[in-house]
Amino acid sequence: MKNPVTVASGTFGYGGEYDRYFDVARLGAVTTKSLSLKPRPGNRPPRLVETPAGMLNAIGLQNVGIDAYLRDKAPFLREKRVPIIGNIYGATPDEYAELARRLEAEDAADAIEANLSCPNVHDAQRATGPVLVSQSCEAIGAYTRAIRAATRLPLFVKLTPNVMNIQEPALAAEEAGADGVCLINTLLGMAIDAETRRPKLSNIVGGLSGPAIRPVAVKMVWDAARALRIPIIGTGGIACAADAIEFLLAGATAVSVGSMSFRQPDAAVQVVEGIEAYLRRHGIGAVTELIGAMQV
Amino acid sequence: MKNPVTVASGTFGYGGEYDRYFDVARLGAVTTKSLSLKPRPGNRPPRLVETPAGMLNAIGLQNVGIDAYLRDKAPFLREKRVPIIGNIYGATPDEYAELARRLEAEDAADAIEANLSCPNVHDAQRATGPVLVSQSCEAIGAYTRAIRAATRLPLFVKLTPNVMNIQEPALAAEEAGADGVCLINTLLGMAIDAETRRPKLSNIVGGLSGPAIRPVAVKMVWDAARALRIPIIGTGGIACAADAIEFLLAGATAVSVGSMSFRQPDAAVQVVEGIEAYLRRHGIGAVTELIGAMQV
Amino acid sequence: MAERDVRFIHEAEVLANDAVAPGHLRMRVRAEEMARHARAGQFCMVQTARGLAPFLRRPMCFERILPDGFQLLYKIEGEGTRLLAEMTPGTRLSIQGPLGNGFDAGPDVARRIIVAGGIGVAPFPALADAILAACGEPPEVVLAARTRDMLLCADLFGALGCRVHLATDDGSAGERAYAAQMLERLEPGPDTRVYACGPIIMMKTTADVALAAGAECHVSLEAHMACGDGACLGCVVEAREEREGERMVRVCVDGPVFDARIIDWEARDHAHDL
Amino acid sequence: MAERDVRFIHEAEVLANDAVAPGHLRMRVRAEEMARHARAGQFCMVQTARGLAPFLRRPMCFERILPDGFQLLYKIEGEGTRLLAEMTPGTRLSIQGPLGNGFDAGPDVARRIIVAGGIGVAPFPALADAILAACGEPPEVVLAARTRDMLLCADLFGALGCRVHLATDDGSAGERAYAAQMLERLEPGPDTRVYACGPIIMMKTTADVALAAGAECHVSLEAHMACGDGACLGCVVEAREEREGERMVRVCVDGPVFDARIIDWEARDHAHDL
Ligand SMILES: Cc1cc2nc3c(=O)[nH]c(=O)nc-3n(C[C@H](O)[C@H](O)[C@H](O)COP(=O)(O)OP(=O)(O)OC[C@H]3O[C@@H](n4cnc5c(N)ncnc54)[C@H](O)[C@@H]3O)c2cc1C
Ligand SMILES: Cc1cc2nc3c(=O)[nH]c(=O)nc-3n(C[C@H](O)[C@H](O)[C@H](O)COP(=O)(O)OP(=O)(O)OC[C@H]3O[C@@H](n4cnc5c(N)ncnc54)[C@H](O)[C@@H]3O)c2cc1C
Ligand SMILES: Cc1cc2nc3c(=O)[nH]c(=O)nc-3n(C[C@H](O)[C@H](O)[C@H](O)COP(=O)(O)O)c2cc1C
Ligand SMILES: Cc1cc2nc3c(=O)[nH]c(=O)nc-3n(C[C@H](O)[C@H](O)[C@H](O)COP(=O)(O)O)c2cc1C
Ligand code: FES
Ligand code: FES
Repeated sequence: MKNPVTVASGTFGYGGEYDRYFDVARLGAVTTKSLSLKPRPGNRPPRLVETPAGMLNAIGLQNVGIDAYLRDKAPFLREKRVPIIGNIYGATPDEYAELARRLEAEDAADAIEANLSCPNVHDAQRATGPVLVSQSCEAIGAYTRAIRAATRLPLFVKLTPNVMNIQEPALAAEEAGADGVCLINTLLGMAIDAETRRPKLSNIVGGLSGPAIRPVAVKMVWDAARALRIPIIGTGGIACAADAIEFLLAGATAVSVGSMSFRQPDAAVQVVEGIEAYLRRHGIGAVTELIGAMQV
Repeated sequence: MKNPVTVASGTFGYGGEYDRYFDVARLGAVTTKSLSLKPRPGNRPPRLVETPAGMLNAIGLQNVGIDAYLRDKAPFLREKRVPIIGNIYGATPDEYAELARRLEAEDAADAIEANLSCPNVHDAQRATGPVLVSQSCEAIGAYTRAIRAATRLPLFVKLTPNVMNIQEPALAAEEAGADGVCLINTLLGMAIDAETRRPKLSNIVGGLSGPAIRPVAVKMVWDAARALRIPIIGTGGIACAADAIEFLLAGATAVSVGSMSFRQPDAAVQVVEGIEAYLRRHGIGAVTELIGAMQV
Repeated sequence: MAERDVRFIHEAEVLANDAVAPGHLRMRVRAEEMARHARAGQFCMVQTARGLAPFLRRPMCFERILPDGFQLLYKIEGEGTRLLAEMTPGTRLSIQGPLGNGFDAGPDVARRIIVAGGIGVAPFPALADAILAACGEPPEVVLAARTRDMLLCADLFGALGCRVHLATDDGSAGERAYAAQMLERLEPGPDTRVYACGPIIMMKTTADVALAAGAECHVSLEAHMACGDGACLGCVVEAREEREGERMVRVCVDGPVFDARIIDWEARDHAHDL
Repeated sequence: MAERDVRFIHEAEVLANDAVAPGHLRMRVRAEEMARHARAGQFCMVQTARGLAPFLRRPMCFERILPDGFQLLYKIEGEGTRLLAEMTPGTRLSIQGPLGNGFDAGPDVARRIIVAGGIGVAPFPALADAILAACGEPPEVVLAARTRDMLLCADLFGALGCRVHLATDDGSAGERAYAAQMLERLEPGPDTRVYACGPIIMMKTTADVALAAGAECHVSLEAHMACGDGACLGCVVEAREEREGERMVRVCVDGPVFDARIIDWEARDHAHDL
């Protein structure tokens, strides 16, 4: 990666959507929407609702499926020569392994990000226990090992913030052979319309993202960084370069810009440029000098 | 309570601070800042930082102590004839019990709210495991039973959202004899100044509050309401009557207005009036009809 | 519904922003480059606050495409539109677009009828302009609203030479009738294209009348949007059948204008009302 | 530092908002009732956005208290003040106040010297007005800033008849000296009251000079604030000693004006810079 900035899975489509606003090759990498073996229709609408300085989504991992990705989407990114982080979602460890294998075999990703933390695909209405894979260290271990065995590509595991102590799932991923973790996926949340007295999302529960959650994400990255030896991709509410630098200082090696791209389609490239300007202004030679450099 | 609206501990001082803006007797109850046996100086400044649609605080439970409260603060609220929810904080179950006993003995509270969830008093910088009392069901049980044995006042236990499944601590409180739970205290978070590369709070870590966290709080109330028989005071990001109604529909019996009072000092009374207007507009006879009335 | 691939983010200037009916305003913004590339039926996403709340942009279609920008017509619905309504001339407004497919204004049919319900009229002055330019004659217009006050743009259509048929639910102006009933009386035929925008039930009934008569019916839909660009998959509506393996269509890029036949109106009814 | 107990939340109207130096603006707002109750050295909390971000109000002292409102003088620092700077006349601005204790402008001392550093000058025109009214003569003024451009309000003090001593760090206007050095040259004595506001280091050194000369020194401090009303305990600074069992004093209600002797300046240095 020529710079430490990518985009968060699901907030940037398959890359082409935003190439109308800026040259996506200026990003360190493009992270794809979660890909599954078969196309997924996703949840019924309404799937999104705005919240203060953020949003809830319950897309439900609608995606074109791995075949259509390989056929229709990957060539564009390859032509752009921008590194691809292929984000994958499966119902079982085998499905994940198969997805990783295909991405590697067809040279359609430079790294794998395993989404073990989507809040919108389980029957999240009723469930309250450890329903997400990444709410169980054992499950993280099993899934990570399966994917690890299937690919030599760098493997990042994406974790949920809905745990008591983020160090535990992060260590579980590290121990099972992940090359890094991505923190954080969305926080579980919901919203109810006072007038109709119905949930605002058809799925009732959704995932909270956007600047609103940034302080939570920074804390989790800082916690994880003190326990891990592997790198962290920091994600959650990044709106500008200063926010991205906050994650680097907390211990992230790279960052991804998520929901902010909706508000400002060129947000990610503005972060790239803002970090460059910051390094110049502070006379810092390499962005790596910022990683974990918060002065306590 | 003549209406289901109170204020969140620590955001309304001891009540008198806001009586210059509106008659605090119009509230269902006033909840005090957390009281401890001895006065506490709190953390060193800076203690607050603004975040998108919210704020982080690390006050560290600065308070005048129970003696000064009984002498200087309670008489004002008693004269106002507004019900008092005495929020208490201690280092041990015994301290909590003693605080509850004194509040009852001196008739300086109509209900007790035990703050088992303040993120700002432990050495939260280093800690990541179950450091808050309400991150451990056993500790919740022990503390709750101690306070329960010390007072006949209604007892509410205030819980942290930093758990994987809020039903567990909520049930632990119920089983130990609590009359209700208060959900939620602040979410753990932090912020770093990109320019100085130092944490923005002297305590490094703080608690995130304000509208930003409302979707998380509503989800937790909804989860807890499906497990509990005792009432819930819903708290977290309430800015207006529609937000309060959201919590009632999710299953809260009462609500408290917190950080929004900082932005809009009369926010709590506006919520009282807004709920009344809503009931009239919808021809609803009693606010209790709204509790848990979300239509799935 | 041709391909579009230019996009702009303009810091546009608000030139005017005035009430046109209770709770309804018309805003004029300067945004030259975007205007040069915009078509009737497309829309833009406007930022309603410079701070981060409201967080998402709001979709607004072009009421009229002007040489130097746009006219927007909007209804105060919630916080975002309330903030828009407070903007004074000179304010800078970030707008993103042009987005969406737009209307087919071509002369390939003999007769064109616009059917607008309430604020659903917003995209139609631009369409009337486009039809006049493309076909040399103005469309017919059915303008329906709850009350007389809410009949917007009638004079504007009149000035273009359109035959305008007014209807109100309470009979306070024009006929006491629903939009679909009015359309029925105009006797659309196989060589007619009906353009409809308004409340879901009004679009559905209008489509029923049009399709029963063998006419085409193009509807402009609404949905909550985050990106406006096809990336978030938040704005989908359910289609009657799968197209290329997908049953969900995105209002922002596959629409907002759809052939009424592909929409699963029953699913729309079940989905929460917008 | 008398007791104050009236508070207002006004939807004030912005009457003017103009640049006075690079990155500095002066805003005039109409807020009649609040102005009638306000005193020099008090402040208000202004809402910088109608949406929920920025969430907290921003503290701003009264540069001048007018019959129908206030003049505010401010520096663009971050997002909130940037949004303030974008406000055009006619904008409604929610302001809350008057807050804080205010300056003691009384005639109980023989000589009064204002020492202002940079934007720290903001509360002093109102103080000069109050001193002139209470004592019949204007205060002396030391006005220090980094460069000539940043010497604000000099004409204003001049018009009140103040003797104004200018100093800049770079010598681009007045003396090339620091505020405390300028004060030293004015030889304050035991019957002098010095009022200081500016960067921490400037207030500390000014206080050192004043106190060494036996003069009183009143400083106006800044702190991040949430409530402005003594409720949140967010704005505390450390005092040298406990007062009534508490070592923390709240800038919003115990200040913003403090006797320099009670402040623990070392702790202020350790606290992160504002
Ligand atoms: C393609 C398109 C074109 C539109 N053109 C116009 C127009 O020209 N004039 C006009 O008055 N309105 C138009 N609308 C509807 C307009 O976008 C909503 O009224 C507006 O977003 C409401 O925002 P709010 O903050 O005032 O309301 P709130 O209810 O506070 O909004 C909360 C959230 O719900 C969303 N939302 C609420 N109502 C709608 C809706 N009907 N459609 C989509 N999202 C909604 C908002 O975008 C926001 O994310 C259009 C919608 C779409 C999809
Ligand atoms: C009693 C008092 C009176 C003041 N009077 C004036 C005045 O008349 N003119 C003027 O230009 N400035 C004044 N200030 C400072 C002014 O409040 C800050 O510059 C302003 O809050 C910065 O907000 P921002 O959003 O632009 O900056 P940001 O840095 O984006 O603000 C982020 C957060 O930090 C807080 N903050 C940042 N800097 C300060 C600061 N120096 N003091 C307090 N909080 C800060 C903000 O309130 C906000 O919560 C005063 C401060 C206090 C406490
Ligand atoms: C609309 C939407 C769709 C998302 N889809 C995915 C997804 O498919 N896979 C995934 O791993 N994360 C998904 N996420 C989570 C984001 O990648 C990111 O972790 C989260 O939004 C927090 O970052 P942000 O606050 O910057 O948006 C999605 C988020 C949003 C808002
Ligand atoms: C400045 C501040 C101080 C607080 N102090 C306390 C406290 O002393 N005891 C307590 O139980 N909760 C305390 N809280 C938490 C609030 O009571 C409330 O649970 C939390 O802020 C969420 O509500 P809100 O989003 O409406 O502010 C404090 C919150 C803030 C912002
Ligand atoms: S609004 Fe994002 S896909 Fe349509
Ligand atoms: S700002 Fe809240 S106590 Fe001072």
